[in-house]
Amino acid sequence: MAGQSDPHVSLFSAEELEFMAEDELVEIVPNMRMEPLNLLCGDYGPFFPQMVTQVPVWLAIALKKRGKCSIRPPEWMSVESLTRILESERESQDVFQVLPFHYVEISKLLFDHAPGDIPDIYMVRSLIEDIRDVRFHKFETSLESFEAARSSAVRINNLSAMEVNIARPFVSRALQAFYKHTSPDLVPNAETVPNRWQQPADPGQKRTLRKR
Amino acid sequence: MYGRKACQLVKELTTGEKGQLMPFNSDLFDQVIAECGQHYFEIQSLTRKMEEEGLDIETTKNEDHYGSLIHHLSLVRNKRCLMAYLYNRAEILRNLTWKVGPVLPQEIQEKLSHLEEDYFKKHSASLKSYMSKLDLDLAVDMVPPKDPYIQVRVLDDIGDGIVLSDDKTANFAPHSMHFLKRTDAEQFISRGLMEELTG
Amino acid sequence: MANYYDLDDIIAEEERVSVVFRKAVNGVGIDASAETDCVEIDSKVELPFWLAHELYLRKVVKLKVPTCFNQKTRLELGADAACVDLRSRCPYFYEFGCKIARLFNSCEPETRVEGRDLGSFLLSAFENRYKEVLAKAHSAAFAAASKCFTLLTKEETTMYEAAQSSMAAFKKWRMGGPRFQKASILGRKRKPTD
Amino acid sequence: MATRDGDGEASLSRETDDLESLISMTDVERLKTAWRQEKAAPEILQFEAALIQRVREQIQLMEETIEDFVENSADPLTVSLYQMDLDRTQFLLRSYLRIRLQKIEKYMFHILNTDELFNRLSREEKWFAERCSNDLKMHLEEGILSKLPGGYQSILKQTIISEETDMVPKPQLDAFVVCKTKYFLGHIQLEDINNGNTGGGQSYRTLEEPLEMEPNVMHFVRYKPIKKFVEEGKIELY
Repeated sequence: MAGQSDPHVSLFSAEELEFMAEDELVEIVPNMRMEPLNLLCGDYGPFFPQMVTQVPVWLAIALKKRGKCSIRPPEWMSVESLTRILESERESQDVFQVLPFHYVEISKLLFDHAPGDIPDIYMVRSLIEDIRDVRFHKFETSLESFEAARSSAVRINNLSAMEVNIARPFVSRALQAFYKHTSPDLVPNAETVPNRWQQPADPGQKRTLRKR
Repeated sequence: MYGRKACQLVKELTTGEKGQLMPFNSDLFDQVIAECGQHYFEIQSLTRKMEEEGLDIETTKNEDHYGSLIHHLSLVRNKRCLMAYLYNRAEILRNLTWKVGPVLPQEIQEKLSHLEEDYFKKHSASLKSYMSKLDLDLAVDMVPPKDPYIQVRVLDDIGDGIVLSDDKTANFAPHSMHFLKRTDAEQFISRGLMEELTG
Repeated sequence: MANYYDLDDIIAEEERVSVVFRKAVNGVGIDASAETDCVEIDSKVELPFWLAHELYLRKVVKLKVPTCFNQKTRLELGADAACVDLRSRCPYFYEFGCKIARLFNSCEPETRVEGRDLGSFLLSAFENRYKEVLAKAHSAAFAAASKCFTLLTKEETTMYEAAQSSMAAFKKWRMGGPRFQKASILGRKRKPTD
Repeated sequence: MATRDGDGEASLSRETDDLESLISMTDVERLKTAWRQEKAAPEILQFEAALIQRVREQIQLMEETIEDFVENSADPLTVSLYQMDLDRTQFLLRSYLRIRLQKIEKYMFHILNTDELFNRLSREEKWFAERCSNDLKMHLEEGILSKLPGGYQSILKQTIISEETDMVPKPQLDAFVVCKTKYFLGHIQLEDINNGNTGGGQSYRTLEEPLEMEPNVMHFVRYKPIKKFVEEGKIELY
């Protein structure tokens, strides 16, 4: 089944990540009056015409689909903010910019269901795609210079949920293989695996994916 | 070489398309079982020979001892291959329970041994009793929900008079389109009897 | 210790190794060149790893480093790791190599000499090739990728497929479409009855 | 992660703001966390008995509320929104229970042989694990073991002289997981010192610097060294 997670492919299916992202809050402007909703996932409303209120993304989309509200795209989804992020993303080979953990899913949901509510939608969409591509490329490059991966722990700061999930099957297999290949019953001679703890840190090179 | 057939059996599981089940190879399976008996026979006759020569079979390390060691190791190897064959197929069968429900489609059933069919039935029954103990159907909601209703098209002759969860009956003629409760449609789709329409 | 039911582990242990018998053996049919069911001392025989391994531990045989880990392969891997066709040499290059290395390291020093650096050799081979696998998995055009694909060992192929399929799943989600689909174990060819 | 309510395992070290966020968390949020943890952990975790019971009660209540709505012909929009909220919770509950069952199916022999793991199961899961392993045992015995010579018929040991249960599949604790913590965790020992993971145990891995985990920074880490933090709810898996 498409949305069902297969343990051999990836931990979470993209649909499951989307499901988690749908709980993030977003602002809507209702065009109707409605009593508060006392839902299992929390209390929302009351709803009055033209009164901005916060609801989970899934609820926003359900109302939008029925023509009951417009959705206010989050601040980071503006052309200015995304342009800034893309520039910084391109400037640094090491650092990932801070974006919402579910930025890929949320932006797709809003593109699909509320295109009319997003100003400069074409620009916004292509900026987000560029950002995603730059980040993924950066992540791949950092994986290639990954000899430091002889380690049991790798920092992956600021990667988003979708990015982590795409990278996970490969990275966790590679790390596990590295771990296995450095096992002392395979490489008994201590000199062959230098103790990186005592090695002077290379100040000239700071990697995105450094060993911790 | 010893263990060759056993390994062939195991290799069969890894060939073919991913996620597809191959027909149970009872021919090769039985041959490997017979080989196990043969190895055991050899172990016994070598041991008997040593006993007849008045040797202590616990401590003597002569050519007969090493002979029986090799037969022992081959038997252990054959056992591992046989077990892996059945065990991994059983795992596929258990996953099937989740995917197509408790009734096996004909095309799958043809590929199983009688024991496997039995095992599938028993396992589905265990799963079913667990769910009824819990009073919760775990075979639906395999995918995160969106809207409660989805649009589907009937692909195969399902028949009429199918009772849905709201106690209404529906007539699913081939090619007909329906607006169904997501959880009602789910099993039909994964069994290939309906398809979801989007857009 | 590997999973008893692990298919790849089982198949990897079927790889052949050359051994020389240190003891005579009676009542077995493993030496094709022998006319009787005996194996003489000093006979050279090819055995599957699962058998050679146990006999080696019991000092019944001497073991030679299999040819796929010999000097020639090492030189080639040293020159251009990514281009070496490891699959045709041994599809279970790393798994098999690890098993051999572990065996040599666990036993008496005299045999250690030969295989002593096998472990670090495997590590550097993996390190050098893994980048290529990664680069190709996500970017290469299909034709180029499938050519490189034929050179990969089982472990590398699994990694490659892992990278590809997670990317493919993401792209599929981005495209949208039905969320519910037919179980993949059921054949795709079956046509609806008219 | 939510503390296991009801078993008196309140952690005193939690900071006040965590406590506050813990109190304001809905049970659905807690269920979502439990679901995510269970999905990401290689082995089966403690069954969240109290939480699951509360969620099931809430689900039932909500089902009744929706029925009332329908009977009193409430606004169809409101009804469908409540229905969607209910559906989402139902999915989490079912998926949570399903992942656990699938883990039990995969490692049933190991779970039954290990008290610590067996005790993590709910009453129904225990029943299922036993029944499930009997089914499989019988299948393997009828198919193979009964046809093998004596001394080779065990389902746990390769031969009668094997010292350990060398046939039993166990979860891969060396697997790498993605995780982060809300706390500052210093000195996470990355090597398995106490229970040397090497077969021979003659040599140990060169020691690595212990891991220091800063709050809210994501890591790829081998599961084994952080296992106990996951169980204590100090590290969350993603």
